[in-house]
Amino acid sequence: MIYEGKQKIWSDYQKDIPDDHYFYVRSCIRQSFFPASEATFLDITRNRLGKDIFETEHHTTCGGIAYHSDTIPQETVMTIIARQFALMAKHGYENYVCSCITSFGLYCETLETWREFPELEAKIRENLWKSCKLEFAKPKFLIHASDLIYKYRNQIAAQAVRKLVNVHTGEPLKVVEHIGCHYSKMFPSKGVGGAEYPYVLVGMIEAWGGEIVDYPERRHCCGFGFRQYFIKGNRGYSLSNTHKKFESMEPFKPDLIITNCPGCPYFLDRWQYVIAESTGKTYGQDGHGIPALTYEEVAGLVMGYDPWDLGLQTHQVGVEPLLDKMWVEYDPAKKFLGKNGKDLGAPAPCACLK
Amino acid sequence: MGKLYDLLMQDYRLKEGLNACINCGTCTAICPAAEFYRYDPRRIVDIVQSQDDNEIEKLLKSDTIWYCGECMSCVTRCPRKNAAGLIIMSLRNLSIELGYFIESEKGRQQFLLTKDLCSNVLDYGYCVYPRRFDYAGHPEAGRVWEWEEKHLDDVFERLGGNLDGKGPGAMRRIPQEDRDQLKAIFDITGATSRMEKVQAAGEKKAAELGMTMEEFTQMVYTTSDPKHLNH
Amino acid sequence: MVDFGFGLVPSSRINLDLFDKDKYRELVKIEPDARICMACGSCTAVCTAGKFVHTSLREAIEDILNAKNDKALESLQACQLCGKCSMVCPRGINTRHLILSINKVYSAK
Amino acid sequence: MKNNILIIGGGPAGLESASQLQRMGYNVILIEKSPKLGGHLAKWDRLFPDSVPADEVLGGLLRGAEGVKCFTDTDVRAINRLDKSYNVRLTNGITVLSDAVLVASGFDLFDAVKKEEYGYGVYDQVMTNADLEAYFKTGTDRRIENPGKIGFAHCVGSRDEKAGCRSCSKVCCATAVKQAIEMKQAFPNAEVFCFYMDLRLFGRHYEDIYLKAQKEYGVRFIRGRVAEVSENYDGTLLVKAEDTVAGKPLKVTLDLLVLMAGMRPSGVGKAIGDLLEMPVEEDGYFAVRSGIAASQRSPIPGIFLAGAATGPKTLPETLADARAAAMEVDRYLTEIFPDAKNYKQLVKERW
Repeated sequence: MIYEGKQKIWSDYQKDIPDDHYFYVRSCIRQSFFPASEATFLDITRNRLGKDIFETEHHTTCGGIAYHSDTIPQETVMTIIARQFALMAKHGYENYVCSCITSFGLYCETLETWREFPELEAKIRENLWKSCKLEFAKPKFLIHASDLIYKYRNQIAAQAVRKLVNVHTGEPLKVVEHIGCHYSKMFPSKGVGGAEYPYVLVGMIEAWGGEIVDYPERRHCCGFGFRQYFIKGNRGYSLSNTHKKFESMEPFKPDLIITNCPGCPYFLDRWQYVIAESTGKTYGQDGHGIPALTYEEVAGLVMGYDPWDLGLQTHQVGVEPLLDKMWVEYDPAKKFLGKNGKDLGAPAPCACLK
Repeated sequence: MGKLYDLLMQDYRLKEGLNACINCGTCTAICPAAEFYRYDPRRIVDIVQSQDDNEIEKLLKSDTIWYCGECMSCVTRCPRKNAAGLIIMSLRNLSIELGYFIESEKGRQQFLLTKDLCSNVLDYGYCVYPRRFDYAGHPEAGRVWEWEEKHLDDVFERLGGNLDGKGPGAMRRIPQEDRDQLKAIFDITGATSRMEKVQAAGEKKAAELGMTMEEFTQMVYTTSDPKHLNH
Repeated sequence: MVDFGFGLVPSSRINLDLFDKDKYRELVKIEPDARICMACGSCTAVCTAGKFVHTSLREAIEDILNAKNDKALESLQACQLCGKCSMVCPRGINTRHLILSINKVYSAK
Repeated sequence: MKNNILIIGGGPAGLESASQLQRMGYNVILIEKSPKLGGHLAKWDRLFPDSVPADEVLGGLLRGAEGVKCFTDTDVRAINRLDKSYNVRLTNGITVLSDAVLVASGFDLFDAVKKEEYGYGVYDQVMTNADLEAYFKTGTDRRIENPGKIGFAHCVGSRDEKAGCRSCSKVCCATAVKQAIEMKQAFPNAEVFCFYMDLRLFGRHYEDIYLKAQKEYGVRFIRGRVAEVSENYDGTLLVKAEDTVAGKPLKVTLDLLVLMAGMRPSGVGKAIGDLLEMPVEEDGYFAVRSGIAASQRSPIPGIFLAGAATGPKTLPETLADARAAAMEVDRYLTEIFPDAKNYKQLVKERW
């Protein structure tokens, strides 16, 4: 691997990321499965870095998952998107940051399609007025939330209490990055670092002291596939694609997987569980899995957040070996407690996956 | 030029996604579906650009067009700037419009997907809503989800969420007025009539097969003929 | 082991790393022309058996190179050795001889 | 009085036309931007289809051009069109009053780095056709150490709109077959794979080397474009394509992948073209007066073209083109140029 070669490509794909004043839009999957990640994003940007990140309760899904499951027409999803943009303008913002990669890709595609087919934009404008009585607007800057953390990576590093380093060996942690397919595969220029060697997560890992591991199936999809996951009969597709990735990364012995897509950390986590429970195979050390974390969770760890505040207990793959390597203090007894120490019991143990 | 091809060409995704294919196979080489299904996206693009209505009709009624996961990995690589993934989306759209989707096992799954995802959007304003994500139907969500499901309110409270709460926050209750707007968007952009069409096709198919809706739903959710896979 | 109601599915990907070099060396020793097929498909187009049962010399040669030896034999199973393919091969391959040799080499375990 | 003719570019096309024009009695001035004459040919080891040493061919060209005023390390600083002639200021301080200008600016090899998914300059074991020729010439390359499995990826920067190059580079298929054979000669135990979309082996003897590659060297030809390259833990490469004949995705582990970088319009040529206000076509190569009947004449009177400046060409095509260009220059300088009174009318009728 020639690092300078990658640097050269990275330098070709820079994008403008405004420093402040964003209209924030949540992700359906992340809210459902990683609510603490979005909370951490807002806490870091607003409270630690003092940025203006505005959220309105009136925003909704972008409809992306329904659209990519082919259940709603293109015109529907575009009008929902126009509504989101209109809310942004209504609140006086022009920088739009979204938590979801499916949304991000869809916003990029929508803006591009409108640019190419002005008659379609006119139709959507009309739809929006008819259905919502809202004024059509477009964002000046469209940013994914990981772009913003990437932008602030050095400020975060400056506030960090620890690094992505194995304290027992002094070696940097070996980190695998997984970029959501819709981040830059459709529009390479819209992603930090492009489509082939995205830099958005690499930049964070480097800034926080870890070592990035490139493995052959890095660019491969996690296998979500929308309909390929939602329908039980199709899940073999989804599982097999994640399996392919793990088989490929196994020789590199990564300590951690970092992701920027809502579904990917869920799938890279849960499919390890399914592989372990149905075949006995595990990919971490001594029967453990490889933790697949969101970028906010990783940022939170280096900034000294409590792992259970970050929601790491909601991963099926145990994170304790990682926390031990990083010398993160945590109380095992508090892992599954509710607010104010409420006893919620604990998940049943797995048969195979530690 | 055929009638079905003309219908396809009205779709902006096809206008964007179809240029002259040179059958180089770049899309298939890296397609997640091509490895695990009997699927070759290159063939799909080739058939569509042939403008052969008979072949296109076969496609629209087949399982083949439902194998793609819409990851769009093909878009990055095509040397002719085709987007196989977008072409698939247009084909699926037309297959649903013409009611052909119900003919194939994989296409029929739209019945369930449309019902679940659209009602999530209209009822809650989200595509995915955790109270409708049950461990029984999702055993792969793990023991940890089994636990979360039991304590959903407490878990959300612990993790800084706002499940069904007022104001902003993760999984807040989206105000009725906003959901009304989503419904209005559905109504004027064809999503509502799409939902009705898909529902009716499902009911008709269930009756044809002599199944109750519950049986039909269960079948659609779980079955997967081995013919889809490679051996 | 837990049954989730679905599982890993087989891969169709051709893996050239599995190509059986030794067998192939054996084949081309007696059948050097196995190497010069251009995959034009003339043989398959005129195949007598192929009209009724899946039969294709082109595919068999491909399958061998793609590390699918069993599939290669399957593709030739219904061959009647009528020899029409040898009349049309633009590279002048003695196809009947080749088919016999493939069967001989690849049937041997 | 002998006419001055300025030839821009000291590769095969420039040298061959210089040689011909000198023989016809013209006063030829040839400039070459790089320090050495010979262009890409000087960097190549052997030539398809018959593996003739490149040095031999270049030697012949250089001998033919003996006596021509050649300035290396020299570029054009400024050009003024006078009534009929060109006043050309060179970067070496010399000013040439030239009655005809022949642009033989050749081509650039496609910068393989741009095809990011192939990992040239990122993955250690990826090289280009030019790198491999350099290896054949020098016998050393850190990437080549008894490779067991070698791949050739055709159409790198050719027939690829994503990379901004729609056209076919014409020579890469034959070059790949030649290099595949040469690698088998160097490493008889290696397995060699060529990934192609169409084998464009159109020229005399080209099909013969294809057959030879299959028959004598066991080169495997796979019809599918390389889609992605990545690096395995042990530093070998994982290469993915579709075998489009089988209709299945395919992977192979390789020790070395050679990218057949295609021809692109010369960047240096483009700068000179801008000075001369020479029109280019959509593919980036210089436009000609007529693609069939006058393919060595630019649309601008007095400016001629030879070789790959007007699109990908094989070496024999380039040399033939260079000789044709010389004839065209001669025709212009004898039939049109001398008639000062009717010059404009003659240009109108006969350019």
